[in-house]
Amino acid sequence: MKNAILKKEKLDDFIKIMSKDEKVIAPVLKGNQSYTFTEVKSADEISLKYLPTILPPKKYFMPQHETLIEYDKRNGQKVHCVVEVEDLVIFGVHTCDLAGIQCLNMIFADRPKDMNYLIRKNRITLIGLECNSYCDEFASCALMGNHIPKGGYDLLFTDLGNYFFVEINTRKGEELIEKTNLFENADSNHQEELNKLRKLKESIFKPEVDIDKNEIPSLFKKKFESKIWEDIGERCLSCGNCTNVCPTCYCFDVLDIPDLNLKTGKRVRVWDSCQNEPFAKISGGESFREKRGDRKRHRFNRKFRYPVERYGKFFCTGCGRCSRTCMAKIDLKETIRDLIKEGN
Amino acid sequence: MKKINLNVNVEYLTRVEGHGNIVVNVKEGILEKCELQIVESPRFFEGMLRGRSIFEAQHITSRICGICSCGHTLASIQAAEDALDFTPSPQTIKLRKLLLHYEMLDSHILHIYLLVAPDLLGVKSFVPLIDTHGAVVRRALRMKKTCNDVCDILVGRHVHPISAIVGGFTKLPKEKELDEMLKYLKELRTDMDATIELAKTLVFPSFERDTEYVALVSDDSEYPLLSGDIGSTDGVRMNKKDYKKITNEFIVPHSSAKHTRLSRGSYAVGALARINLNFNKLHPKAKELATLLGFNNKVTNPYLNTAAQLVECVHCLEDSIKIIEELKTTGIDYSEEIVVGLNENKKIPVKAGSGVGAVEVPRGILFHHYEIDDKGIIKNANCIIPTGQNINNIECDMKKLVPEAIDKNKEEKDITLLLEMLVRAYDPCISCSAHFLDVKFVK
Amino acid sequence: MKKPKVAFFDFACCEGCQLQVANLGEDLLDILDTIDVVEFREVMTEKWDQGYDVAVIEGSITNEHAIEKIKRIRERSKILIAYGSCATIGGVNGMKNDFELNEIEAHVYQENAKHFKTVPTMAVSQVVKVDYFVNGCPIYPPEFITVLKCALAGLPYHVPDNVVCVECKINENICMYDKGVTCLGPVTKAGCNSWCINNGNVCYGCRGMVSNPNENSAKDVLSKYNISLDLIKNKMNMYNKCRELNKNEKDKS
Amino acid sequence: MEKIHINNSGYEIVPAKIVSTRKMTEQEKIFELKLVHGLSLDHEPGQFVEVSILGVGEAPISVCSSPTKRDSFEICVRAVKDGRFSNAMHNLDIGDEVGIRGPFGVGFPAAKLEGYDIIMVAGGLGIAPLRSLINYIIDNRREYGKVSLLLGCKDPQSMLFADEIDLWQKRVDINFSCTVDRGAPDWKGNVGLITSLIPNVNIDPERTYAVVVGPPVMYKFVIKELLSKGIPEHQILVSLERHMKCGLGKCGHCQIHNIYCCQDGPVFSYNNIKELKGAI
Ligand SMILES: Cc1cc2nc3c(=O)[nH]c(=O)nc-3n(C[C@H](O)[C@H](O)[C@H](O)COP(=O)(O)OP(=O)(O)OC[C@H]3O[C@@H](n4cnc5c(N)ncnc54)[C@H](O)[C@@H]3O)c2cc1C
Ligand code: SF4
Ligand code: SF4
Ligand code: SF4
Repeated sequence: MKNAILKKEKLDDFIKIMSKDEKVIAPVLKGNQSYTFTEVKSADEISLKYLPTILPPKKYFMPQHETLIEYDKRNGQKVHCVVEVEDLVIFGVHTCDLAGIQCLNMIFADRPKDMNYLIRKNRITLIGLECNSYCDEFASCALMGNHIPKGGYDLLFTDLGNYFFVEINTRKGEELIEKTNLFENADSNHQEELNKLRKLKESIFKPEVDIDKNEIPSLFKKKFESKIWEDIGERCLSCGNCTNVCPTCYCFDVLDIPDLNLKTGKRVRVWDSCQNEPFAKISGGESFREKRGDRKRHRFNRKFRYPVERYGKFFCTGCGRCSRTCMAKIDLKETIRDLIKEGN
Repeated sequence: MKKINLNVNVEYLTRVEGHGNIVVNVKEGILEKCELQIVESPRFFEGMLRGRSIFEAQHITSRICGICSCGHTLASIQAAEDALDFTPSPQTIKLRKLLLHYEMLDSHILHIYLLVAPDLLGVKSFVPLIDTHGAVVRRALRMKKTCNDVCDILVGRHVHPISAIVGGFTKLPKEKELDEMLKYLKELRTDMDATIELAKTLVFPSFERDTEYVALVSDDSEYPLLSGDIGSTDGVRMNKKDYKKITNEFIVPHSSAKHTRLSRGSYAVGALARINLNFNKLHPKAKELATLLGFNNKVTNPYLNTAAQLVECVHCLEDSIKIIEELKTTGIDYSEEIVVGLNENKKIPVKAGSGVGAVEVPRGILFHHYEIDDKGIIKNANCIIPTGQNINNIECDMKKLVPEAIDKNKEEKDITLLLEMLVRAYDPCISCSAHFLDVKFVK
Repeated sequence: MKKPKVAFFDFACCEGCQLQVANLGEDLLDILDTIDVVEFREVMTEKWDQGYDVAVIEGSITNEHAIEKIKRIRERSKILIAYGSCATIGGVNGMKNDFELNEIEAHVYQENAKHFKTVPTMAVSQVVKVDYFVNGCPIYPPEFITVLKCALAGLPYHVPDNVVCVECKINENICMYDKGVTCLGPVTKAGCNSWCINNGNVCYGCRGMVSNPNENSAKDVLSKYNISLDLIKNKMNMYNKCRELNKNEKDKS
Repeated sequence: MEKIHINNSGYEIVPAKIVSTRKMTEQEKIFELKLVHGLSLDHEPGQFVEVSILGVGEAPISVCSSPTKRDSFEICVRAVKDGRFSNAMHNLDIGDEVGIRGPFGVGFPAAKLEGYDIIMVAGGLGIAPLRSLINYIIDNRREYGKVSLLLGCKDPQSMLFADEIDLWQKRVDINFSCTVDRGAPDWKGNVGLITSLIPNVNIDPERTYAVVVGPPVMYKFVIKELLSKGIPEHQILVSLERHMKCGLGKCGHCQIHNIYCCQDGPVFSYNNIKELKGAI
């Protein structure tokens, strides 16, 4: 594996060269300490230091609204399955969000495969950006082990003052470097500086909740009937903000949208949320998670227990978005701490 | 007048905004009754505004009328800012002018094409025109859509604009959006030219009645729409704060709208009044058209209000393009974006006061007037809308028109149509006019 | 196939919703391809004296005359669609119900107050059965088209019972509460694509409240953000006052 | 945005023609469907298909015919109040086309049941998925031990497959009993809860598989009764209904704890789900 460096003043050229051929997406300040991934044309639009964006980059992997089939029944049923794709380079993805994408990869590659996701995924180039320090107090990336890079990118940028250390992880990433011709080879000094940063990070990033990560699933199992879920249910507004902003929430709804002639149209999928009341309701009217607390508990378990049991993987990346966005101030770390504290 | 009997009874006049009836009775050649009755259900806006924050007034009064919701919004904001002694920034004023132009364009196009044109082409609505004049209908809808689209970009939507509030705008158009609006407007020019060509072929009924025309006037060279004093063709000039003296309302039993008069029995507001007073300030392209249509002298045929609207369309389109081009060169200052309910209160200290807004909306001058306490809560509200000011004038027109038509041997159905067309020419906005009073159904 | 006969009617309202329909632009022609509009007073003089396949109603019911008229329309119509806040939930007209009828009549009408009688503002469904609802002040055109398609295809349409926040987040807006101002998004029915927040304003609740809002928590949230309860109650009443008529009904029975 | 066509998407549908329909009650109608090109559905009893009406949507529906019948299959659809798909389905007729995805999920392990006594308990619409098993067993009757069928429904009018039930009732090789919640003047059978039928069945617990399908409320009571008879937990099979959208184990609607009802179910043995709170 080869490493490279990019002088900071060349970042703008890098972005500009890439954006000639493809859409380049990067974190941009939207106001009020809120950032979004959006198309950029130059480096000065990008926020290199940013809080996790309002929506994670999952919106490019499974769009909020996506066409699955187009149909025409004027003459028998004609159906085309379609995928809407676009070549994209996403620059500046934090390691927590890279981990989120890896979770989605696993879900959609699990059989039966979701071709819409997989095809789209292959058209996206991912350039990660390491966090040198905490973004804010909501993060729990160290608890989940996502403060350090663990793959999931084509290139990984680490900010080392006046240059970026660039880890080349894939052939695709290497091609990008060759194409733009702006990078230099990393030497041992550079590597040394990187090691120093990683060492420093060890002292900055500490598991945010005092629990062995591997104990978390059994904690949630034990606490299934805890009163804490009721309390949370009292406070929850069921606004679905926590699921929409979560990089690993992937639930969706499928609907038909006919054209006005009622003969042609399309079938689409749109984001859905397990926090919405009708989400688990069946036609007889029975709702399997009628209470807000039940739904909240379900979400937590879907991050910290069920996927561990099923796929051996935590579905929380520690990005902190759910706590940051919650109007009722339901806090993920607080909740885990409360569960620990509650005793048996 | 010939000694004949005539009974015109148009219940629920169509292709106007709101509900109104026309009742004309002629017995043995004597005009016994000649009324435009307003039968809209009352909605009590002035009553409901009491106790609400001055910062909500524009949101609520916008709902008086969907067609002129931008106008109500702007008049309401102006009155609120007047009461709070707040002076909006030049950028804000520019954008508000743009919004008013958009509304003027949209409303006039709707009126010319969908409400008036069917009469002139001898059909009941635009629907039959889809088959006979498909290209014209498509053009009309396309033009309306464009007005809508630019409104969407500027303020979120045309009906009940979202981002225009007291103090400024909650969202300012991005550079890309300025370009987009400019593109749409420039494309609109082609359709506008075609509209002018069409208008030249239309024949309006001939009828003359000299009246007093009232509109905003000013000393500068700009065609006054968003600000100015109140002026009239009879030489009146007053500050907007004195609007009550001018509108001089009186109540007639058959109508929910208060009637008005100034120097004589009645006065008219609207496009015709504005051009009669401010012809010289029109954009050169609009002035050229106006001259062609004979507006360089005072025009006294109310049916020509529709033609005056067309002239204003040209003016608003050209002036909008000019404004956007100016904004593009100066650039937009995004720090002026207002957070609703937060820095509007910080930027604008609240105090007790009274304020008047006077804005030229498509149908004429619109007044909003609020009195607020030291917490910014509305104690009293008053809105005087253009149609309310015009109704008396319309009735005076009708009283002259009916005997003349009878003498010309017109049949009842022709007279009915002439009357309907007369009322429609004023583009009355009845849901606006009826925020005050209701009368029993005359039946 | 015979095109369904569709009629548009308006009661106490600003007629903004029919304008939204007129504003659909050339889409309108596509709609006119599939339906036969037989009455639409604002833009048409034509009248129709038979039954309607679909009646589209705008505006709230505010007097006896309107009650009679809407009942007659209902009898003549196979399907009845209420559109706009005035028709679906009472809307701004409901603010009248905040006052004593006599008092507000006298305030606005003065000596003429006795000339007429009004009744407390009601949504259409508080008088007759409504088959489809298109909420919003004004209606959100794409939703109107969706409902129209459902009505024509004979399919049910459910107004989303999720809150506006769901759409607001999907649109990646900065939450108004983060800006420190109150927003009715967390208790208001989605379906408008978070129109107002997309444009920098707050949600005013024009689509009505969700069927099961967490009102206690909403109050909690407000107190956390130091926003007075009266303020928000006042805000909720702007569109949702007529809800109370249902409550009173329940109390009576 | 570029749009590419793919042919290996999980959302591909296969057209099927309605070849016959049968109205069974006020609410339920049976549709016999034939896939195009003579394709066979090749399902297992208890599996379901996603049925599409383009422009309306999709719904998971159990296949209610036995796999032994290969050239067509049947579904039984209940029109629910304000239901989008189900009412549209009822408006379709012979010759109309629908779209099919599937079969999906884990059905009843018919082969594994061979050599055992079978007790089948169906409530309401639960008879639909069960019917495919019943008919499969009847077609392979020799391979099974004693077969009992216990049926419950609201009232005699809402009895599904009444004609077939008549036939089953007459068979000597099936022990059949039936009860209704509310009787009718001409009803001569049992009135009462379905659990009341279980004590009458002669059960050899170790040699018996119980299969239970019905509305959510039914399971708890029936299972309790069966357990009290000594049937081992892993020999009690249930079929669960959940809200489903994709049928592919992705959309999240049907998730119960760590399992996806559409892929891991809908048929489960009781021991596998009894720990999952809320599953039953
Ligand atoms: C594995 C499995 C097998 C099944 N097998 C069968 C079978 O064999 N036969 C059968 O008939 N059914 C079966 N079902 C049920 C079936 O899939 C459908 O749920 C049923 O047909 C109703 O679909 P629908 O589209 O008509 O109803 P929906 O439109 O989904 O409506 C269902 C109910 O929910 C209400 N509702 C829906 N959306 C909303 C909303 N947004 N807001 C408020 N209320 C709403 C409706 O008013 C209605 O009462 C099965 C389900 C599963 C999971
Ligand atoms: S659960 Fe919360 S902290 Fe964890 S990944 Fe999702 S949004 Fe981030
Ligand atoms: S701005 Fe309003 S609608 Fe949007 S998330 Fe915040 S509270 Fe919800
Ligand atoms: S954001 Fe709120 S007020 Fe605005 S349209 Fe939607 S529901 Fe209505």
